[in-house]
Amino acid sequence: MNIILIPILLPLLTGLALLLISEKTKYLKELLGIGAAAVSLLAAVNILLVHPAPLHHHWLGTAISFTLIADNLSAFLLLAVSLFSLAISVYSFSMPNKGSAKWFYFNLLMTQGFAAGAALSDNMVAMLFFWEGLLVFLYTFIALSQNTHAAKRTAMKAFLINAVTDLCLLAGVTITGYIAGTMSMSDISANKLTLDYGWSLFAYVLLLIGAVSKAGAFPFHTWIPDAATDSSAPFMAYVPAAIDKLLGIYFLARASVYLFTLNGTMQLVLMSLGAVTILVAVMMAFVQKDYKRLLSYHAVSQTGYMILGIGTLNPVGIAGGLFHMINHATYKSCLFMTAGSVERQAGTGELSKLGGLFRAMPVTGVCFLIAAAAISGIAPLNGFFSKELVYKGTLDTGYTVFFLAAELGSFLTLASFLKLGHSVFFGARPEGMKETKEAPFSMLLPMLTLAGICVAFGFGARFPIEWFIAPSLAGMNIETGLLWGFHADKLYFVSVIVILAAVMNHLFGLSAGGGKPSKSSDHIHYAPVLKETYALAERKVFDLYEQTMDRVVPPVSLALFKVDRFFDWTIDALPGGVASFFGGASRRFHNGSYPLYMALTIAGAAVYILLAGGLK
Amino acid sequence: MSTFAMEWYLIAIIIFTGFYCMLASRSIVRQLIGLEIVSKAAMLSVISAGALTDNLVYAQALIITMIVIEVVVVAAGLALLVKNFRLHGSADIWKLDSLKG
Amino acid sequence: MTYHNLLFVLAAVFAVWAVMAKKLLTSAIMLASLSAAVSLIFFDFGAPWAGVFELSVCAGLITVLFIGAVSLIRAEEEKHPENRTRFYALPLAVAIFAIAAWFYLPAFFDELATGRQMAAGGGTIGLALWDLRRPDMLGQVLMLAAGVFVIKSVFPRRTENK
Amino acid sequence: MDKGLLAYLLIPLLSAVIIPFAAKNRPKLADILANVTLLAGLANLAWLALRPSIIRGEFADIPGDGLSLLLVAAIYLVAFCVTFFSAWFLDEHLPNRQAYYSLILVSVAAMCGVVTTTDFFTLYVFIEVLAVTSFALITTDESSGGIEGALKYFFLTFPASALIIVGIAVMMMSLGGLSFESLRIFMAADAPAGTVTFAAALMMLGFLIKAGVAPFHAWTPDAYQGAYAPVSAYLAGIVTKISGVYAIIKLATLLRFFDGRAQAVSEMVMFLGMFSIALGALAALKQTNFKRMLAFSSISQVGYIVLAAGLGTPLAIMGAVFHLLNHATFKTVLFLNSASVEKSAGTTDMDKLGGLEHSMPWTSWTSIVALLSTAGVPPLSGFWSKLLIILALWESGLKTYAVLALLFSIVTLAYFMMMQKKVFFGKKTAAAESSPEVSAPLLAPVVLMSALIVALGLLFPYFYTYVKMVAERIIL
Amino acid sequence: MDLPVKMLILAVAVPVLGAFLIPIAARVSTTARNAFAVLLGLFTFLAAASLFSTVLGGQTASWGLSFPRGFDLILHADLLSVFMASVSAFVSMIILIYSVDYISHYENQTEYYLMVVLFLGSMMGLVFSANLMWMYVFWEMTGFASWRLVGFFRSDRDVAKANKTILVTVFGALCMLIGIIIVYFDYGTLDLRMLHGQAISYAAAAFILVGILSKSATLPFSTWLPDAGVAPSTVTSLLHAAVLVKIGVYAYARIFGVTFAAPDAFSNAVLYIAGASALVSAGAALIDTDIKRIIAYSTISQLAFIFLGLASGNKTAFIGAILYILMHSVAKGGLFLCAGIIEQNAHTKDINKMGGLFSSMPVTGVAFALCSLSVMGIPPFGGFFSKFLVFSGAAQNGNLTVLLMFLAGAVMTLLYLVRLFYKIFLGEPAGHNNPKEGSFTMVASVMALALIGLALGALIYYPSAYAELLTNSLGVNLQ
Repeated sequence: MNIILIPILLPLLTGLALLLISEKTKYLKELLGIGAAAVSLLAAVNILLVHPAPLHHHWLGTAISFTLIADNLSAFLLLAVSLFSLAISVYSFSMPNKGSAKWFYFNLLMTQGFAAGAALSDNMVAMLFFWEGLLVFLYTFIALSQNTHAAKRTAMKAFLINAVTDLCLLAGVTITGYIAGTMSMSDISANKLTLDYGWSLFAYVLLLIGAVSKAGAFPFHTWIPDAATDSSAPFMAYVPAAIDKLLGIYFLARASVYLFTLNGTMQLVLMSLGAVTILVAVMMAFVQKDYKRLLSYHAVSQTGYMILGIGTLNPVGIAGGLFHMINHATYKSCLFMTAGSVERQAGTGELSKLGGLFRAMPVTGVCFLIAAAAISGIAPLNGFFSKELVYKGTLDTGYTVFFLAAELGSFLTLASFLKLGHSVFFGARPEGMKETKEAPFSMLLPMLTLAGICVAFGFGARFPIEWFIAPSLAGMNIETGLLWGFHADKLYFVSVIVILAAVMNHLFGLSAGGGKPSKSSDHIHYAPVLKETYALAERKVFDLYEQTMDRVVPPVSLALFKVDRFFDWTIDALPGGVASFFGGASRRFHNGSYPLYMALTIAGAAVYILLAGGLK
Repeated sequence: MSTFAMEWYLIAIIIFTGFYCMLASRSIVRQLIGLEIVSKAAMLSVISAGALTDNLVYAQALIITMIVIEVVVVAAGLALLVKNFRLHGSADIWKLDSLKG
Repeated sequence: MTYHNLLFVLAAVFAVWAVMAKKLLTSAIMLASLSAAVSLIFFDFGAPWAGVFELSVCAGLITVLFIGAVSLIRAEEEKHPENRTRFYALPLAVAIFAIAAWFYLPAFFDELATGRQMAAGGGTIGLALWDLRRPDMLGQVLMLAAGVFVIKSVFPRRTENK
Repeated sequence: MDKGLLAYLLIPLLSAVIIPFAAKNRPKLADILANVTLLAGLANLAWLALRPSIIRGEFADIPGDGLSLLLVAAIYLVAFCVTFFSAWFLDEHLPNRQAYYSLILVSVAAMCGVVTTTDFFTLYVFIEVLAVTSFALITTDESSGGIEGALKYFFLTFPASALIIVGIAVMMMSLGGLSFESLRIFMAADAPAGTVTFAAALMMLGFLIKAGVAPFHAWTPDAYQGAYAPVSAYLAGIVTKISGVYAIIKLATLLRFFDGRAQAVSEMVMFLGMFSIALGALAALKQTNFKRMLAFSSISQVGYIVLAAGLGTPLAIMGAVFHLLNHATFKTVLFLNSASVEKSAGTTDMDKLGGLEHSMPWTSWTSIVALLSTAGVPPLSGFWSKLLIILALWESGLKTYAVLALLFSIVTLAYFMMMQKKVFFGKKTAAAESSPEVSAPLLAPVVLMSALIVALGLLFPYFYTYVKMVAERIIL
Repeated sequence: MDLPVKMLILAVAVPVLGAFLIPIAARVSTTARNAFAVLLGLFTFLAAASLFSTVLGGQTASWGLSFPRGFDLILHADLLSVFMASVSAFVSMIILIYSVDYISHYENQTEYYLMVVLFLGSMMGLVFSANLMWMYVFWEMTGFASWRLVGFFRSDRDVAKANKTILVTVFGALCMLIGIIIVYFDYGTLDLRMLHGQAISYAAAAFILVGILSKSATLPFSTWLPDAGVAPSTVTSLLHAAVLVKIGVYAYARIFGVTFAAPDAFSNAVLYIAGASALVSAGAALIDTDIKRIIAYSTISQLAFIFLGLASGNKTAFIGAILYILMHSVAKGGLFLCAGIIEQNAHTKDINKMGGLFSSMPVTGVAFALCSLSVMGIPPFGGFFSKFLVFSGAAQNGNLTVLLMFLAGAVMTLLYLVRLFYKIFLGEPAGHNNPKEGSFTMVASVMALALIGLALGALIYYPSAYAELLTNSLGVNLQ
């Protein structure tokens, strides 16, 4: 058996096996899940190192075969997926708020298996198969994580948003496959498509919708904050923070770099999308009052950087985007894990009720600090380097406005993490949390590992780039030297300014908010214009999903229903009415009157004789 | 105009009279009388046609049969009339309009 | 206007009279007169057998039947006499029909007459009935049987009800 | 006249004459005598039909044109079903019981005369006999409706007799004879046919009136609705079909409509046929009386036969003959069902009925079989005959007629579905509770006929061969 | 006569004739009747499935009964007919098993079994007929059986809907008969094997299409199908999902897919009709509140996708359509049977009166969810592949409008199914007392269908290879 199948089949089979295990068994489920994830990780490492032979299998008829290829990009992605799966499995070992353990691990393993499949698939149909297959587990993951109606509703929202955009992806794949004449991505990349004519542009746009929606970018992101409230921390750490970003950005890069040759217009579209995502989400994140919810908006916001990076279409930007993808998964998972720890230990995620936990939970606090610094782009952590690459790429395109937007996003990111960190780990500890202790080891280990990676990829930024990213972009002739290490650059200067500005803002906010760190964003939250905007956002006016469901779907379906009723009328009431008319006329005519009948007979006979009798 | 045409012209008028009677009359007796008038005219047409083609014997044979039929038909009609009269106390066929729709 | 045609006209007049007569009894008698005229026409055509049958059966038997029926319903008929306006219109209608038909019916009948096929003629009425029209005799038998059963059926013998 | 079939005419006549004497004081004997007579005829026919060559589908030794024999069989079958049904249906104290059976037997004899005769005047004579017996049969139960129906039937169909006589006069004059054969020979020759066509047109008009083809249909619903229940079945099933429709088919074949010698008549007949189909079907839609609806349905179905006869091609004649036969089966079933309903529920007003299938399953199911056959739902017999008619129309290029004829099947189905909904198919109602299934002897003829409908449909190739033979013999 | 031919005849004759023996079996005992009916279903399925070995070996089996004027009854087993027969017979068999419990609460059970088996037999006859006239004959027989079955509950409303059903479908069938007659006079034969590859006139194609559209409930004849939802769930399932509406689709595949070369403009018109149908009925499904009506609208909408596949005119789409028939039969059958369990135990069909049923009927809920996912076309369920291939073929057809219509249709499919599932199983309970789970056989039947949907996704190679073989060896005028 080809080793390439292990990361896919092992989690899937283990997941199915879990379903057979009784809920009552202790630790068996958890251990099985962790074991499968660990073995998968080993296999992934192996795959990255040896690049096993592609696997072909007859699949959908004879025309479309099931092909798995581990090229640099996909092997790298597979490694990331496996790593995060293992981390979350371990982390969830003693995490109570994850719903039924059996179903949690089932969902986790299935997600892992399908994500690995999507990463390894060379055939677009196979990729789509795994990609869309994730939908089911996305739904069950959210729906089963809490036993509330809100969870079900959010699960439905997540499912519908992703399913609709996946359908777009499906259509895009079919058109791409048709114009390329093949479904194999490696074949297409050998002979890339252009956006010259309508169909291919249409195809790319559909693929783009699928990819950015999976990555959780604006305007398809709205389920993520909801999920943050209605589902568990491990889920947030795993799916929206890690797996979805990895797959979405992976396929965006695939499509933009390997499948299509993009043009300037599309570049602008992508970059705008990235910038808008950054700003909109970070503005929302900034004013959040809930630990996970705040993080979830950041998860959206950070996607913007990746899209911006890939949208630059220059090697530096793309490398930055991909690097940011892996970095983001690392620190955002880590952050969600800290959120989970805090929630488990302190019993709440509301910022106003938390405070001063650093002493009680020093390891968690340290992990938080590292990850928060990384996400805020503070040197020398990994986030800094990837963001720098994205900035550089953006500047290279000449669109300074996007650079400024990204920097503004950076500023707000840092500001919001200052608020978050201050609220949770510093300041006065509330009365009820005197007894709070550090999280158990099984939760700390993955956090520490991820924090460690943040640091390692920061100081040793050349290693991930050299090992993973540069090979992934092998065709682009990147001057790898440019991609890592410290270069004397005006960007450092800018970043220092941003950091200073953020700190000042925080201090100003603290004083304005009466010294309460959780209110340190109120001066922006309740600023003129913004206040109204935020109020609207709270009412979900900007939520594409809610608006569509409330404003578009009912009238459209009602109109279609009316059309349906019209056709019903034409086949039911109309012929019935016509028949009734004739039948009624006949009933009135046949009134039993003998002279009428006699006249009819004689007149009929006369006409008959005149017409047929030859009586000219 | 030949005699034949004249005969048939008058036959047509008699038939017209008979049908007019059936159309205009309410009384079942007059209906029967109209019917008789029409069948008389029909007999005349047969004998006239027989005479024209020198086939009188054959025509007579037909007419004898027709007379037998006529008697039975009239008897049946009158029987129905009487039965109707016993049932409804009237011989007005226009009042018979209970079957309709 | 020959004697022959006059008989036809007479028949037509009797027919109109039979329709227009105020009393049903008059109508029945006029019908008998019509039958008599018809039988005269038969004789005139040289069809004595038909004439005899017509005179005896139609002018005789049928008239008796009619008079019987009329006398049965006469009381009711006199109580509710028919609206006679329609019958007064008959001569007018006949006249209109006659004038309208005059223009093309005779021509049409002439055309019919030209298409005639002469028959051999001859033979006796008995032979004609027995040899040529034997199935008709069967039909007559059936008809008579039917007539009997019709009367039996319409006027059943009631024993239980009384 | 076909002498081989004379016995089928004479024996019922004999029996009819005997019945009043033999059954004078024993009314039940009338039932037995009538049934035995008809059954004997049927047995004889069966004995004829069960010869190996016939079973193999070789009809070479069928006497005459084959149509007479077929129709004699149909007449006997329907008449037997009706008498058998009547034997259990008739009121114990019905005063004219003997006359009733005698009349049926006389009309059977007359119908045999109609289908075996080879002469127009004889045809007329037998048709008159048939008419006279029908008037009396309709009034059997002495109800007011019966009298009304009979009187309307009597007077509204009378113009037909006069027209037929005038037609006979013209034909005698222009053809020199009245036999079918002479007309056939004349039409096959190339002589100018104006006067003969006029004669035929007059006779055709008479037959159209007798057949109840629209616009001469006015008497049909009244007569069928008013008639004594089993008599409705008898009239609709066979009597008017023989007295009118058979004559139309016969005349159509003799006039050789298919080679266009009498095109004006042919077109007129087809038009009237189509008109009947439409009028009957549409009028039936809103009926509330079971029997009246069936009567309109009958008009509509007769329209199909007349349409095909008016076309007159061999295929059309095959369709017409086959449909005539089918009409006899399914309309008998439906009318006998209506009689059962009347006996059981006491009314035929559909608005007062409902859900009868729960208490009268046999009646309900046989009515379904019959209605599906009427509406031309395969594989029942009605489908094949309609198909032949429509194929014939299409083949002759009359596509509009073909499409219309086909689409009026849906109207047929619609009113029958309405009838099913109102009478049989539905929740158990008070009416259903109080109307038990009729006794087995009343069901037997209906079930027999239903079986025949299915059999005629499934054995279509066999009957096709027969009907084809008939069409070939009567046209060529 | 060799074995495949015998099996072919038996596959048609046993259910058709056996159906009429059911009343006799009912005289023996209820159990005997039920067992007999199920056995008939099982036998039919086995007989049809046994023909796979013949057709996969590149052979066909034919049997003819001579009828006059070229209306011969020809039974012909080829790749398409065996596929269709097996799918229908399989789902019918499941339905019969399910019925044993489901229908035991109601009256008229004997008639029910008779009609279901007769329906099955007619369907077998229909798919195996290689003569258009006999196709029509069996077509009408199915219509008759469905009439009795839709009116099963006998209330005025039921019977009115039953009448509507039969009138609409028979109207269509009559139009189809006109088309058949045109074909008959154009070519002098109705033997589909001889007509293979011929061109067909627009008039004939249009008339036949009316029949197909009415039977498979596509605009403008669609609404009889939701109205027929008054029937027992097994019937709606049988009628809607597995068999009746597939008749139209099968006829389309048989007549325009593998027999005649349909004109391009005609196929395009079909695409637009199907697109409109998909949208309109999906919209209606979002408005309606009756569980069975919603699923019926969903059926209409999904059938449009099959038509999209069949009419796109290329092999990919055709393969997709064939797979779609399979997947949709299984999944939609499951949905209707779930609806049956819910309806029977919750005593309502109004989804607003349900809510939160998942806790009390989890197995049904899971089966419902799995079947819904298959209908939505979510992997790893079989529905994904069929939807993908159909879209793929539509893309190859190059008609953007049609593609967008169907994309919108697919989106709305997601919406109404999720809405349905949410309203029934999740949502706030609305005044019901937690109805119980269905009986074992009923639940097992729905679960079996759901799992089969899953298995078909996992083992997609076999059905897709079969569909491809079918398309390659039989398809006419496909790119």
